[in-house]
Amino acid sequence: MAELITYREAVSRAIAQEMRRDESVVFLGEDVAAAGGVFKATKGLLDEFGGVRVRDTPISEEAILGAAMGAAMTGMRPIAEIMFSDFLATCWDIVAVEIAKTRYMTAGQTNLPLVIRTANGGGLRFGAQHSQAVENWAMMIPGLKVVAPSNPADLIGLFAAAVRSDDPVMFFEQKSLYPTKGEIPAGEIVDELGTAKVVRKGDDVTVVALASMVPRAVDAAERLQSEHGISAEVIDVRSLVPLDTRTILSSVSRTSRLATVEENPRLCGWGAEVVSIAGEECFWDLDAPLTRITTPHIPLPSSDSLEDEVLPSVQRIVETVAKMTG
Amino acid sequence: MAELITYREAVSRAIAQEMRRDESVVFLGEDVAAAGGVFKATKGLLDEFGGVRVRDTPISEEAILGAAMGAAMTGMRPIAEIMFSDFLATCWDIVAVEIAKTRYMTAGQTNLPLVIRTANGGGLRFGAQHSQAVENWAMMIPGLKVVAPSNPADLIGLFAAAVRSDDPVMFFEQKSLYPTKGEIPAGEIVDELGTAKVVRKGDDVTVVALASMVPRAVDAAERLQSEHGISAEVIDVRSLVPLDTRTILSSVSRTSRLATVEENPRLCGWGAEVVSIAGEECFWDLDAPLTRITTPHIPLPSSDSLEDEVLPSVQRIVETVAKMTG
Amino acid sequence: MATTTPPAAPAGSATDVPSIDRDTRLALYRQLVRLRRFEERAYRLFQEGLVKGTSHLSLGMEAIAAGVAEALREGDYTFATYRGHAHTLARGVPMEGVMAELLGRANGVCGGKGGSMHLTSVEHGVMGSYAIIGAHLPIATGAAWSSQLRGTEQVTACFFGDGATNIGAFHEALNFAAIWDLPVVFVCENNLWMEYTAIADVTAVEHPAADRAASYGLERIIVDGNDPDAVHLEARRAVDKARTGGGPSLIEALTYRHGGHSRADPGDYRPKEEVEAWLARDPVPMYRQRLLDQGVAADDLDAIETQAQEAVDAATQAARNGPVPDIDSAFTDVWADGGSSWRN
Amino acid sequence: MATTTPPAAPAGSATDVPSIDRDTRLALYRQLVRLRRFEERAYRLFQEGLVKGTSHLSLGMEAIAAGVAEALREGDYTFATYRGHAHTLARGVPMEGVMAELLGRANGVCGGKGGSMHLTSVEHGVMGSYAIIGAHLPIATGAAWSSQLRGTEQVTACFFGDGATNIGAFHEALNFAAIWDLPVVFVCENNLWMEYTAIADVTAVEHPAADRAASYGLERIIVDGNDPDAVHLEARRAVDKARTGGGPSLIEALTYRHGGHSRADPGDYRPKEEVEAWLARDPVPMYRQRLLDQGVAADDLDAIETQAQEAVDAATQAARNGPVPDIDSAFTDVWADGGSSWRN
Ligand SMILES: Cc1ncc(C[n+]2csc(CCOP(=O)(O)OP(=O)(O)O)c2C)c(N)n1
Ligand SMILES: Cc1ncc(C[n+]2csc(CCOP(=O)(O)OP(=O)(O)O)c2C)c(N)n1
Ligand SMILES: [Mg+2]
Ligand SMILES: [Mg+2]
Repeated sequence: MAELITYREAVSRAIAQEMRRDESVVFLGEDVAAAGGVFKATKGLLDEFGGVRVRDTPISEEAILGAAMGAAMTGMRPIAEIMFSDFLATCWDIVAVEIAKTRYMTAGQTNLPLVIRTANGGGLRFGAQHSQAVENWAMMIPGLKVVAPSNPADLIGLFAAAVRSDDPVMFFEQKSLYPTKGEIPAGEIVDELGTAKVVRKGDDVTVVALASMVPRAVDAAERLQSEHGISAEVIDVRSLVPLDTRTILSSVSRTSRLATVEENPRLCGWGAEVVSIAGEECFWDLDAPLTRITTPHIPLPSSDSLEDEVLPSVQRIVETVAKMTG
Repeated sequence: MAELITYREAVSRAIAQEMRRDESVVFLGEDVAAAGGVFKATKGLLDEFGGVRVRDTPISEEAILGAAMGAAMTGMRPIAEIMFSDFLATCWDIVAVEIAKTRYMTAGQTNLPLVIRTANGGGLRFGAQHSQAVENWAMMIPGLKVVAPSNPADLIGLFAAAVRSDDPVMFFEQKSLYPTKGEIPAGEIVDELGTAKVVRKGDDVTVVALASMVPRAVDAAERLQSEHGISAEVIDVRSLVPLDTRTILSSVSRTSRLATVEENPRLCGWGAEVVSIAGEECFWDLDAPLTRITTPHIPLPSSDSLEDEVLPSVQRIVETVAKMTG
Repeated sequence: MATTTPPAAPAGSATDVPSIDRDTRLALYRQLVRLRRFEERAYRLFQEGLVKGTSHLSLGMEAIAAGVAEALREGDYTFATYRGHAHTLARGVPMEGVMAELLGRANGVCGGKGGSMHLTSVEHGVMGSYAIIGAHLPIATGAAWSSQLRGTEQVTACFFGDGATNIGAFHEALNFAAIWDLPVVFVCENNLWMEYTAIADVTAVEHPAADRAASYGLERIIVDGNDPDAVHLEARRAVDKARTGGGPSLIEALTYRHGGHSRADPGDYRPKEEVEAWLARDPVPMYRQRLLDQGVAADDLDAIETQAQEAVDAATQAARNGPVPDIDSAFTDVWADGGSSWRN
Repeated sequence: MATTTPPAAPAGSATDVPSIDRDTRLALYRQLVRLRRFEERAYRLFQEGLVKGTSHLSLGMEAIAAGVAEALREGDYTFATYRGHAHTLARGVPMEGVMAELLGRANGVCGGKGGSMHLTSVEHGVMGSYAIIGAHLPIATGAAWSSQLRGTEQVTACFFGDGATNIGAFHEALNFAAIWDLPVVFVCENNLWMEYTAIADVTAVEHPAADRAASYGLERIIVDGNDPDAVHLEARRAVDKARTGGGPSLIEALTYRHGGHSRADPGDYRPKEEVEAWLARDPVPMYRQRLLDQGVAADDLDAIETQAQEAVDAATQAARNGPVPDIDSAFTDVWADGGSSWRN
């Protein structure tokens, strides 16, 4: 019954699943309706749900998210698209200072059931202003939930959980994953926020990855096994907030070694957070330096040869993990 | 010859010192000129330097920083004030996506000698939207230098270094420190970016702190000594980017224990970065779990009783460090 | 420099408007006086050190909150700024909850977590006070969109200062509301000053809101913000239009703050003659006189004043006696589950 | 929906303007043709997979870059968007460096680190191409402020699309430039479409830039963006005004892109008649005809075309042969010291 679809197709499936179920779910963003999105990830939604519930906006990111916030506070469950995650910077006040804080500041009077979905990350040679991995921007703001799926099934399930949550969820779709395929089960798919997944079992080292780095970590794990005899456990974090520390820490305690793999530039990435938690809570179990594999702390270059060099590669993961485990 | 001045007074001294020296230094911001700033930290500058070089702006944070960036690219050395660091969210695109990346994207064609100064942090009962400590927002963006002084002398010296740097510098003034006093030497004060300072020597544990947390860490160290017999070395980071890892790591290697104290909310703060570096590079020297003392991961409450509870206090530092060192 | 004297007779000024009935006028006066007394008390409590952080008063500007609120009905939404005591109270939020919030007490409308700048009472349609200039205009737009989607007849009113007209969010929200015909009334309280800088010094047009209405296909509306009747009539027109599907309006109300921007600021950067001219147009005595001229008995007005004073006294008492928030409350309400946990 | 046909005779249209001399006209034509040939080639290289990321062409819109650049002088500044090939070349930046940058080669103007969306050549006053809508308007304002501070007579020109008029940065920059009388010329290239959405569908006024000029105390200027003479004359007027202390201008130039928004987009969301009507007003043949009508010899024009083609061929060759950037260059130029180290 399982079906093979792309990550890109999963997006419109996910939105449609929730819009069918709940009349209060609406969707807005730039070029999302008539054009079906610049990544063609929202095709068909306008046709199925009509122009009232699926709506093209002006290039006004603050107004888009303001509209989503105001609607969420008053009974709707909006999904807002910010086309590239880089553009979150143009409406960061609405995200970080308004949406994230309003429930708290009002002592729980306001509900904020909204999802901000956005195409995140590099690898498409779009240069420094259209390639950032910014999930750490969101993770550092109290009041935001943060999700980043690595495959179509997780995308649909976590998206459903995000829409059904009464909290604001930042939903990062890794744009380099749009063409990738994965199986999805038949019927409604609903997953749970705050749950990591062990995607490959192993004993010698725990490798924690997110989104585009998950397939690379899995590939690296295969090579570590075959080339170095190292058994790596790979965990797909999936949800940065809430964070499934239980799954991560119990693995680290068992393997005694932790490496994180992230697209974030080096400083203050989510890897630093995960490493810090392990360095405090699993300290006595650790047998090797805590290791982060990241994009270096530079803006992303546009040229393909340079971009490929700086994003964490399978090769770099293999070498780094082999060294720390050796 | 030393003189005792407030952190607040140090701001206008610092700006004046650099404006006297260099004609290309100009200063703009909201209410900075005629009113001398909402924190009265820029009093007297309009009188001394006139309305062309010291200028009040509309409430247009993007325009303020855009103006600073464009001017910096074309031969000036602007200082721009963003009144509260929270408001950086309203112009985050200009900071993180334009200013930070342009030198790199243009392969070094553009110079960006500008300073963004801003009042950062909590403790004044201003509530969630006027109290954030956001130095980690800046630290995570490649291309920004990030400075946060803890006392008047450092403020002047680091500010001078920031103005003289050809790179963009985010200069965080901790607003709770404005009324605090410190000695400054006579004459011109020029310090160096990227240098941490050991402000108290110790052997048992390294406590790394920034800005408002430095005096608290020092007080805590005194109490740790007298009440627990623990000898804590306190390091004032001063500059997050560049980061003086040499000073920090050599201390940690010697004491074998690291605690960071930060006002940032918990996730992905600069403490996580420092802890991660130590967890990788000093791993074999460590004798205790890596420990972060932070504001919990919540927006800041307005009420004084609540705010005092959540910001890291001397008491909390003492208890936490005593426990990890015990 | 800023206009130094108040406009002699701003457009929309209404010295005698038969379409406002006596009950409404009395309601307006009651509101004006309540807001005035409340703000005076808030200032005193700030001076006593009981209001800890900051506080921005609407002293002198009460006619706008009163006039607009009187044009709204239950279920309508309002969005205010950090200068939002008046707008919150005018929607019927009990004084105790507001006063206690200023004092950071557990019986405050936000349990002490919001403070003076973030007054909110969702049950009264007061959808929040926002301390980032301009940010709430898009949010108010969203609330209006929601009413349109849900097919209710709710109207949203959004208050902001003259200074907010120069920030990007203003522009985005106005265009957005206009193209989707949203039921929202944007009310610019032009008190001629931002914090310590005159709006005229940093704005390319004379009327920072009204002179920009055309950019959004909207009518240019300027009203005497010290005249409750004038404000009320314009607000009623705009609210009716919004309620019947006519889309948004942008009203610029000219007014002046009696005191400084916030806290203990004496406001002495403003030209003396300007201050005096506007003080002479204080909406409270002006409106009292108008009611007297129209034959309302002085006793009736006195009674209103006494009531207001008593209400403020009672609220002050309740706020002073309010409990300090429980420490645990710092860790509630980050999430919908009531807690603040970000991990398992 | 969007205007489906081009305006018959937009304000500012100039079919025969004696104040433009023959040399200028030839220069304009030379520029037009260079830009056209370059963009055609860029498209082909994209299709061949040599331009890797994305690419936004000015095919059909070349008259604006040409007309404005011709009004500028050495030392003036320009700021462009991701759709900036034409604006970069029009300032005299050698084709090789631009083409090589599109191909991500080391001989590109940004050493392959910028790419199609970030063309920059400071030595030619091309202060960058910016890929975040609206962001460069405040930055251009800053460059103009700098010229004012330094007392030079430099003028800044800032190009942007119709879609940029609805983002906050537009509003902030325009007001800022106006109140400080800055020497900046804002040029809105209104090609009726954003990416796949018509500007008319999301904008409260018909002319997204011009109808908002009054909000900043500026003149309403609309020009036929497919007429190099008309653009050039308006630009000259605005540049002269800026250079002599008259402050900023906002020009809306009506135009149309021949192809899609970016990459391989065929642009087929646009009404067929609209596309056809605009294709019939292609600035290159139109201008060629005008020059012929004015007595320029066909041979002279043919020579210009041949030259342009040769230049593009040579640039293509140089770009194709350009070295792939050295890996180390990924780690240079984060900081002024040339490196990327954030620690000791
Ligand atoms: C984005 C942003 N910038 C600056 C401030 C600081 N600030 C608070 S109130 C104020 C003046 C606002 O003036 P105006 O809009 O006229 O409102 P008023 O206070 O006069 O009611 C400023 C600059 C802010 N809160 N938010
Ligand atoms: C802040 C921001 N939002 C969205 C985008 C995505 N985007 C790139 S080009 C474009 C359309 C721009 O249209 P217009 O301004 O008319 O310029 P044109 O492409 O037609 O020249 C959009 C929405 C962006 N780059 N930046
Ligand atoms: Mg004001
Ligand atoms: Mg366009």
